[in-house]
Amino acid sequence: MAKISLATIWLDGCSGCHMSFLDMDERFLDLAGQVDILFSPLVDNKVFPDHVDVTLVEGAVSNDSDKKNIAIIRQQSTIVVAFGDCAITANVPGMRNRYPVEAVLQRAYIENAAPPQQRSNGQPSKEGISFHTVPQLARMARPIHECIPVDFFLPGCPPPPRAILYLLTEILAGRTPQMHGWTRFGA
Amino acid sequence: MLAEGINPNATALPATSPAQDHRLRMVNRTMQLYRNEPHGLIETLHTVQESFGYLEEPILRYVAAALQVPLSRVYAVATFYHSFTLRPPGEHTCVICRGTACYIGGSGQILDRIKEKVGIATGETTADGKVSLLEARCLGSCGLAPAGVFDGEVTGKLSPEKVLEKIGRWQHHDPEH
Amino acid sequence: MTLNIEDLQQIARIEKSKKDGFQHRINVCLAAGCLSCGSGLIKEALEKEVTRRGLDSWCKITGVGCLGLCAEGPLLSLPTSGSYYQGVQVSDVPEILDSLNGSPVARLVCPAETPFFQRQVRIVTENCGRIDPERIEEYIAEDGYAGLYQALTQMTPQEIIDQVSGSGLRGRGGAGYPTGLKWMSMAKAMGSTKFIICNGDEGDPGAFMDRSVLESDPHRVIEGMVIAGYATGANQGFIYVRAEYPLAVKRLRLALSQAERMGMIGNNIFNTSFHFNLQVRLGAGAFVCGEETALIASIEGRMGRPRPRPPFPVEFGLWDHPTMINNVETLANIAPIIRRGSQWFAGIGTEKSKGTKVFALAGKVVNTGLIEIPMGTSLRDIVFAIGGGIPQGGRFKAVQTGGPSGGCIPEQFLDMPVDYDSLAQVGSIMGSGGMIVMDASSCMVDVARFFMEFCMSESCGKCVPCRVGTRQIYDILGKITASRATMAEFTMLEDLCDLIKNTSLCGLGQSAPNPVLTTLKYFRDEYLAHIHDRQCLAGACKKAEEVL
Amino acid sequence: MKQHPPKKVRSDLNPSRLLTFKIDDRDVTAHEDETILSVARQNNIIIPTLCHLDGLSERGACRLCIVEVRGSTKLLPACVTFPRQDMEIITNSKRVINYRKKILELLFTERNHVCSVCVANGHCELQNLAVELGVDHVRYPYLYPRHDVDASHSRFCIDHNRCVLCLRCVRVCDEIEGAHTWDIMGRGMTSKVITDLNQPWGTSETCTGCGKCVQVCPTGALTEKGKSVAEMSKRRQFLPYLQMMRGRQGGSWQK
Repeated sequence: MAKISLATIWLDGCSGCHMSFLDMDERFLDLAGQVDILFSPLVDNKVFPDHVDVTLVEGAVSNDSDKKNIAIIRQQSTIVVAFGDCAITANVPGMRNRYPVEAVLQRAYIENAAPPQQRSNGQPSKEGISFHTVPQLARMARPIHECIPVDFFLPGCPPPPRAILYLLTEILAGRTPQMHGWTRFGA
Repeated sequence: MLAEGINPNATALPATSPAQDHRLRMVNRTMQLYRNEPHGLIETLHTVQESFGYLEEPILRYVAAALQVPLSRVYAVATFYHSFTLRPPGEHTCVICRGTACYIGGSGQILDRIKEKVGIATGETTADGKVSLLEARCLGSCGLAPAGVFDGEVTGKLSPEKVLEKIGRWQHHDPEH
Repeated sequence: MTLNIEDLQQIARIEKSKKDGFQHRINVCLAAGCLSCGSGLIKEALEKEVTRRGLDSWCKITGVGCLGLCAEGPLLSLPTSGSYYQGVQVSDVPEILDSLNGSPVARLVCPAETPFFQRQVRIVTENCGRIDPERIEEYIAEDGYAGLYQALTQMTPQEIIDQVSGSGLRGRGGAGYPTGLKWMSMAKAMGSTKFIICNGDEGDPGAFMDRSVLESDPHRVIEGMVIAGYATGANQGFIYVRAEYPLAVKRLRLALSQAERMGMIGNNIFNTSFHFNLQVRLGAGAFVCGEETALIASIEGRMGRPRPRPPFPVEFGLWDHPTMINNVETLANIAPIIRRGSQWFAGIGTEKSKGTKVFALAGKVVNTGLIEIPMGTSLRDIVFAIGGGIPQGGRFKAVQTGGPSGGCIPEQFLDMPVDYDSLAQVGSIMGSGGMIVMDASSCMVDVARFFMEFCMSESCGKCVPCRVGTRQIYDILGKITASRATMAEFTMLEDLCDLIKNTSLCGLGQSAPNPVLTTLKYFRDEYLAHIHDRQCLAGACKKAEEVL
Repeated sequence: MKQHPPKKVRSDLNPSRLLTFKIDDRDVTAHEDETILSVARQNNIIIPTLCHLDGLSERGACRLCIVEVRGSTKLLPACVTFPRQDMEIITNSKRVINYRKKILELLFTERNHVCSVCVANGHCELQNLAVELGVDHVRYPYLYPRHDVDASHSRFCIDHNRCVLCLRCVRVCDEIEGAHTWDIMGRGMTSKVITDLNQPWGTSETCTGCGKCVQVCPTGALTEKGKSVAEMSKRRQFLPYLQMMRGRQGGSWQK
């Protein structure tokens, strides 16, 4: 059987799904014989390849860089899998969606940056957040299928290793994975 | 006078002024009309709103006890129906009709202009407490679209300019209006 | 006090001779439309001027109900000469009185030989604009309560139901259920306590027929209810009216106390053993309370949330007793049917839709106002002949009937007869009778969005498809009008409409997608233009700034 | 909500009729006053439900239990529909399953259901329904409304972000506990369950603190304090018993 090319990526997520992927233990070795991982946080490749057969996308689409990337991923992958709850429901990254971006940033990077007593004047800084070097946060973190068409959904936070393995095995065998009963939201 | 047979644990109202007594009498009268039965709730709330201008929390407690309706049910009814308001209204009220004919006739633009010029959206009151803006579903004055109600008086064939002028006069103490 | 037929006739005679004693009569429209143009002041001025000139016994000023042509208010009618005045101002008063013996004031004359007046057939509104709604005597003088007398003293309940069935009258509130059948099942319902409810919760935006009838001729509705009570074995009635209609409420309450005083309601009506009590109940601003089970909940003092049917209210209604709910206009048809017989009524209208229908004509049409026409009149006649066409040379685009549960009917169906079945065939409904005309300047997607906003904020929130689905549809329509939607969202729109239509709990939810479905069907190109070409064909929608 | 029609007292004078009809092509027999849902369950035919709970009055509102009847395009909620003789009921057609999925997806979009950080994770009826109906993603856009968490009660907590407005809490409080502390304010999307005059739960004068509302809540909206993610499981087997003991079939809470 010809090897398939695989890419994995994480957008706005905690990398927990990738940890679960690694949790396949020795089964990972079997898998390695059947797939080429061309691009992943786990391998050293900085540029998304021109073409991959399967891409697992972890995380929600949360900033302008994610938006660009997800479009490239869709264009250059035959199969896109929404990998884990953040990619499917926006999950924890989506919990900020109820608040304006400015309020979220203020809270995270200014109010909580140092305990109040350690701040010079005990007041939050009035300087805003600069986006010169980091991507601009979108108004909301969104599930990836709201941005691009997605072929398969693998829910779970994280999806259990056996569900990941099942999905890849079915794809390798050219079958359509039936995820029913393998995992669930928040698993 | 409280009707007989009401809940003995009825929450006492705060000390009332003579004017408030009168308003309370109106409320009691409506409740008695329905023999203090729960089905008089909506009519009673209408009377409360007419007499007090809005549904004050102490009155809601009082009505709940008198009609023997659970507190949460009273609150549920008060918020289910759009005629009732839980916030004190401004000195003047401007109701813009959003019925179909008025919408086609441009009531949306009127609301937009009020928001732009006066700075209040539907359900809001100006900071000086002078003017409240409300929307009506349909005043039934479709023949005169777009229509509105200014302090209880229905006026038809409105334009944003007419409405803004009226509100402006309210805000600036024009004695004639 | 209990009257007999002689008393009734006596009252009518006195009233008529009083009327005939005046050389001239001027009727001033005091329905809400004209009142808001200042007709109250005009009536006052007329009365003052008449007294000042010492003409009190020569000219009679009467405040009457709706004259119909609301667009040209304030309206006066001069029954003695048969002419109408429009757009009257207080300053015109002396001139009007001066001209009573001569030729009418030309600049105020409202041409009465127009189709607007001549094409109408008035049954429900026969007294509107002709009698003072605040005086029961005037109603009696127009054969008022004669139908009730006849029903109570000469007919059995079954005979009345047979008359109503034979007339072919169908419910005027929307769905068009045969009234006779409803009365029959109510008469058969088990129970010693039964209720009749008059549904005057006219919540459709763009409809004001019921308001006009209640304001202009409240006794007719009361008479219809008492007859209904006798025919079906109910002794208690409720008239549920929107709180937004204070004038209608006031006149109804007045009419009730008059009817009570004369013994048309209460105990031993017309010396028979029949009792009937009637109360007015106020709505509080909830469209969903037009739904029967929600209306019942509201009268019981609860939130107006519908419950699943069956069981239907005729079995389990108000306080679990059999309850029959009829619309204002339906009940207003009853007395004439009893008086003149079912055959007369069945001779008007089309094969399956009998009688007349009152429409509130509004929107982009010259003669906005209240009209009553025989069933089967074509849309073209309504809009162009009676309505006078589109103002300012505009181009007709669609007519919306049935309010938020109805649909938009395009030009190609203009020659369609207006009856229950034809309207249903093109995806709309008769509804309670709102008819909004739209011209080329209205964007149909925006219109659909307007109605969806209505359904969303009027959804009671009980069942999931209506509560959340209307919001999702509204969001998509908002995106389309802002030219930001994709084809995927367009597909989702159709899918959601289908979901809500098929799975919602009550009629409001099930019909909520109708405005979207009909515009999708007849004005699909407008939707697609917003999506593909990012433009609004009607030029009505503002384009949102491109988002990242 | 009242039971319509109220259950008749069965006696020799008033025997209940037995009906035979079909559910999913199986012949079944039932009394005329049993709902389609209850007959289906007796015959091990699973119909998903959310607002229904044994021991509480029916509401017919979540629309997940809709079924098809052969010869009719109308869909009927199984929890409040009574069978007729020779009716052919289909509980698992593609059509109803698709509708159920969509309704469930709408529910997920309505509030902020973040299973991974929910105390009821693994014990949640909404989550289980997603598994049961094979919902692995939600096609409609999430609405992300802003809702509060009320932790003012000494033992319990309500997170409106997880509420599905099934109103089990309202019904149990009225029908079983008899306190009617809960009700639902507003309408449409702005509906919210409240205690007393929409005040913090901890300040409610009518709440007895019995905790039945917490036990009947299908999701993690009503929870006990001190429970961490996935620790909140509910017990509600007492309900039919209490309903029987209180001798009030259906209760008086109305819609």
